[in-house]
Amino acid sequence: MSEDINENKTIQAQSSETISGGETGVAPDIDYVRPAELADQDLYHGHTFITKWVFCQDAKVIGVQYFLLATFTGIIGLILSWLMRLQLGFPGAAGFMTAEHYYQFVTMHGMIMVVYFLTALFLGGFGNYLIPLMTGARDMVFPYVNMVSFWMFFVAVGVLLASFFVPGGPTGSGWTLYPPQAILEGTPGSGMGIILMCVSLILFVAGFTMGGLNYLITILQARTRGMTLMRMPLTVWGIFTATVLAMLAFPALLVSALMMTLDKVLATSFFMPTILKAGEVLEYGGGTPILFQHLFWFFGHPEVYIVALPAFGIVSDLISVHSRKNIFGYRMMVWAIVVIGALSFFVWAHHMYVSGMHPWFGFFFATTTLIIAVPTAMKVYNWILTLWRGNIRLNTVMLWCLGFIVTFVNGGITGIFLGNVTVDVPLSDTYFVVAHFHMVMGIAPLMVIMGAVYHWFPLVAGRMLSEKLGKWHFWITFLGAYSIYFPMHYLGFIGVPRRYFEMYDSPYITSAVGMNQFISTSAFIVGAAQFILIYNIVVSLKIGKPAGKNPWQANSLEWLTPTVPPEHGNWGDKLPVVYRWPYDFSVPGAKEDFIPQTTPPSEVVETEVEKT
Amino acid sequence: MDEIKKEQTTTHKIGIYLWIWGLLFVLSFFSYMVDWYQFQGLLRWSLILIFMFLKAGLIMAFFMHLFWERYALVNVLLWPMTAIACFVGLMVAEGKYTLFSRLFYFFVEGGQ
Amino acid sequence: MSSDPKIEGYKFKPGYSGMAADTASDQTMFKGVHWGKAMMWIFLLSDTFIFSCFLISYMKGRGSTPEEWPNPSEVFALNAFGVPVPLLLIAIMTFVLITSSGTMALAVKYGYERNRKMCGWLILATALGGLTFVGMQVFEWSKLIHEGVRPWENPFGAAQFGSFFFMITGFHGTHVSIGVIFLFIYAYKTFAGHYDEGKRGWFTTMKGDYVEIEILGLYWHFVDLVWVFIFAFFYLW
Amino acid sequence: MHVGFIFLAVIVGSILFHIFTPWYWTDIASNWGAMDDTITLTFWVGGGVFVAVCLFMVYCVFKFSYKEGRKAEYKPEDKRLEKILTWATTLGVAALLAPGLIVWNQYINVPKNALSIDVMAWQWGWQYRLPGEDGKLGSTKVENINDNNPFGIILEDTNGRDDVLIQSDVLHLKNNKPVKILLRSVDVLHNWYVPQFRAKMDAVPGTITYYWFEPNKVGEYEVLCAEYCGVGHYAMRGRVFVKNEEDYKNWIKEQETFSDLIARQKIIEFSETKLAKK
Repeated sequence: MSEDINENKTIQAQSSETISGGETGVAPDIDYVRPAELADQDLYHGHTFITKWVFCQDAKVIGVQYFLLATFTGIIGLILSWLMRLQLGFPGAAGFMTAEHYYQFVTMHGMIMVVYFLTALFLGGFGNYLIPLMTGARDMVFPYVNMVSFWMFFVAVGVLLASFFVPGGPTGSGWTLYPPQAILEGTPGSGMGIILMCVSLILFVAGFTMGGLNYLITILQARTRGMTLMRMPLTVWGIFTATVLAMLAFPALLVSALMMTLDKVLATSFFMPTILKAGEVLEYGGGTPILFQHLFWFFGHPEVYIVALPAFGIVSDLISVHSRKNIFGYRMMVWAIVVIGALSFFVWAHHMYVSGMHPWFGFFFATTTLIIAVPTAMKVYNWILTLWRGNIRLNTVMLWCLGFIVTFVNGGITGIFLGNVTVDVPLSDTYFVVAHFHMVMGIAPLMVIMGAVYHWFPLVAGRMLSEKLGKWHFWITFLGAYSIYFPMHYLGFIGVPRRYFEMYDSPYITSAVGMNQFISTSAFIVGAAQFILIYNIVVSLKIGKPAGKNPWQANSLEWLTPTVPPEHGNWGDKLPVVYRWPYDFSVPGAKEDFIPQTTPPSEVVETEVEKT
Repeated sequence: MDEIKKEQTTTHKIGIYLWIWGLLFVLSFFSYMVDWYQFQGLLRWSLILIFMFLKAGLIMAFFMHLFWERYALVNVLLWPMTAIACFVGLMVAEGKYTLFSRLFYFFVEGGQ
Repeated sequence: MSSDPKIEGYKFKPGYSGMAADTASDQTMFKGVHWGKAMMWIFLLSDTFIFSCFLISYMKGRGSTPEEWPNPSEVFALNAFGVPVPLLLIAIMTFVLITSSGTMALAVKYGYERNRKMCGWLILATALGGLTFVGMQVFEWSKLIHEGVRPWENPFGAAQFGSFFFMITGFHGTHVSIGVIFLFIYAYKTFAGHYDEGKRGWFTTMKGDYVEIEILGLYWHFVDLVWVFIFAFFYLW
Repeated sequence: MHVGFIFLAVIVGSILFHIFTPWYWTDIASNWGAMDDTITLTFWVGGGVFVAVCLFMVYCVFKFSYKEGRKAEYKPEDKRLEKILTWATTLGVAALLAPGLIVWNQYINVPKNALSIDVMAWQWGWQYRLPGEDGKLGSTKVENINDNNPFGIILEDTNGRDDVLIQSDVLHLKNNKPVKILLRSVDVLHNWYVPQFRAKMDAVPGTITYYWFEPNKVGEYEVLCAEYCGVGHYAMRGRVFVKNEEDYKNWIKEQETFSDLIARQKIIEFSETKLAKK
């Protein structure tokens, strides 16, 4: 317990009051910031190895734990994707690959990458590490709950992976788990596999809710003095909005997973109509499969933004720092994030244009979907306008950002194809969709994750990553990934349906054999290139250049901790006080090209800095 | 722990709670009466919904203190309900459409 | 509470301009709202979405089945003095739950007045009300099961009736049961004076405070709130 | 410098790929040319934006890459520019949306003279039913499906008696005659999709979904299942022949109607009972 810290805090709060001097008749102090509303948070400091590194309540350690576990599952997802591509490019090359296995790999790859990798990595990993640091909090508001959150995630991953070893194997019903086929014979893993999947998802949602409450309340109620919402880095805004979406969207997933489990275990008929299977009428009757699709996509579409919004936020910060220029149109960026988040609850059925739902829904959802394109486009403009007239450091971090812009714009525009109801009809359920969502919520967020790793590794580890390896890593990944997914759109134009184990007996599809082999080869190379990063991290931990404080000359609070890497409690004796937004780069008249958030106005009176 | 720097919190008079309590009983009784007298159709629906929303409103506003909370909290809590409302509205339409197709195609009276 | 809390250096404004000012200010957005209370509110918002999804599914499921839906006022009728009274048990359950909600509201009030005894007894009363509710629900379930209602079928009509009934009331009942457990724990903690002396929690090492009663109260009122909707949509529809 | 050139190469490469690609959509064989047009429109508008944004980015990389001592511009906001961009984007989006909605309206409103075809899907295959001379299909029920009644037609429904039953995965269509595809499934989701016709819709068990098109090119086409339906999904193919009127008439004459089937079964039953008596 840190009783002594509390006392320090009180002294500090008092001193700032005396400075304010509003009532004493002296001219108001331009550095005045309201005193702290709340007493300093008291934290539980671990002393043993177990409480310090395993069941740890420090958000930073939890963040790293999330990061490592998510990466581990991500690597499993990567290996599954290799196996799939092997089958698609070179059918029969892997002797054990049956249709059952193929569909199981497709399903597990999808679910792992979307939920257990990207969601956990962005919100659990970056969220935990960065939120308290960037908002100037000592830790998350409920450290104990935060710890439980991670271990729930751990159990969820365990249950998920356990499904590989049960009779029948993991579920092979596609990551959307559509009933009736998800729980009927004829789909691999329709026994234990699907039950474990549902249980794992329910655990994940429960665990995530605990973490999510922490992120939200920390951002809303535990910011440091002077840190207004409009002075938060866009990273925090992205993670914040994504967490709100998660809190409101995961319930639909929870409910649909629960109902499907009941359909499977108790033979209820929520989603199951009368079904004839092998000449026998099953005991089900009266349910509607489309209801599941509505519930699933009521979760599923916000989920897309749960992955995308943190990426938007992080990339904004990286671009701004490394082009030494303020983010262009900060307010617009914040509003765009919030509006995208809010609208994402009104667009879900654009995944269902050809599902047989009420035909009139097409008008409603096409309109709402295309409205989202406007704030999204504004964000893109603002990123490139931030580059404009900047002073761009073309280091590894910036390369990832540029890669993100290219892939994201590409994937965003194919999104307009699929969101516009008529255009979607010929393209839906084809490889165009696969190419689109991999580009926009696979590769683009991955580019950001990589950029963020290169950017924040010096903070976490105190050492720099190798730039040379980083550049190799970037170019192989970017060019490789682009050459996987760009041509894949054309498979969709031809009309090749997705989720085909084999496709070569149709004449117009046969023409794509060469392309599939090319795509598969690229996929192997890109996947392998990711091990460059792991090598880079392992080596740099030992022999990397010491980073020192604030190696990128950034403004936001996480670089301004008294120690690097920051310790438990983040700020030593005194919480930072914030006077400005985190984007005061290249201010005319300033000595250096950056003004950290903690620099009081009195120190920069001679500059032309704008009040934020 | 965050102890809020404020004066001893003032609490509400007990009367307001008792009032709301009583009202909730009365409203519940009324909604029960809707069933008792077997009102049907639009009347039944509007009565059910009115009593339901009144009760929900009273509980939220007074028992959960939302009436006295600041607008920042109230708005954060209530706006997401528009997503629910949208979901409800669309699912009503969807349910009707499914029922319509089923009656239309699977029952002889409507045969195509 | 009724008047805005006093925060040094911060001037409260009323209404929407106050909302704008609160949102634009530093440190906290919900001025004077305890972390735990804010957390409970956001959690309840999330939980609202869970129950909404349940009820929406129920609505969609019921709306699209061509089979006859059992008439709840007959299914849930209870014989009193030889006469079937529609929804009798449900009416009593509603009465009990509202009663417990009222005692909870008063417990919160006395908690803030630091009236330990009164607060503790009221929490205990609330817990007993919750327990009665759960007991009656057990009775209702066993009665229906006895009559042949199962999650997958029932003798009265559409099979989905049983599915949705057991799932939704079961999920609500779970909420009530969890609430009852916590009510007993909090009653003990109140009587033991943990909130008066700021004793730290067993796991979370956070200092006790009477605000925790309000947080639990929010949860309990929410459970009541959900019941209002279930009552309207499941039993009266 | 090389960074800019590589990104430039990626953009130019993308354009060249599009121009020279041997992989593009199959020749259209239905009335849904409007769908291709909306795709083309979206392609040019979207592609234009993509190229413009990326080229601007490359320009920035060339022009503003790091130089010691140079200072970036300090300009947090430009209200006017942001306003212009917002409105321009909104306009562009609206221009893409409007044709989409118009064509969708055509898609969900079936012309009166369309021929209804019952497409029944199961794991993993298709069979078809055409209305007889009365132009009406009989109602069906999954529970009724058995060897004697492979389509589960409700016997009391007189509309079903003259329905033409095609118990194979080969369907013939009349050229230039709109058809309304009525999809049903007896087990899981399926999707009756012919790439050349562009249109598709899921077959959902427990209800009936529909879409329509008008084939306008004589030929043979392959039917693909476009909604994942279990391990046999990729093998769930069928064939469609679009024929001119005469060929179509000859084909349909050879097909069995439901009454034919019932009669045939009665004969079989009769002979079977006879045999049993002997």
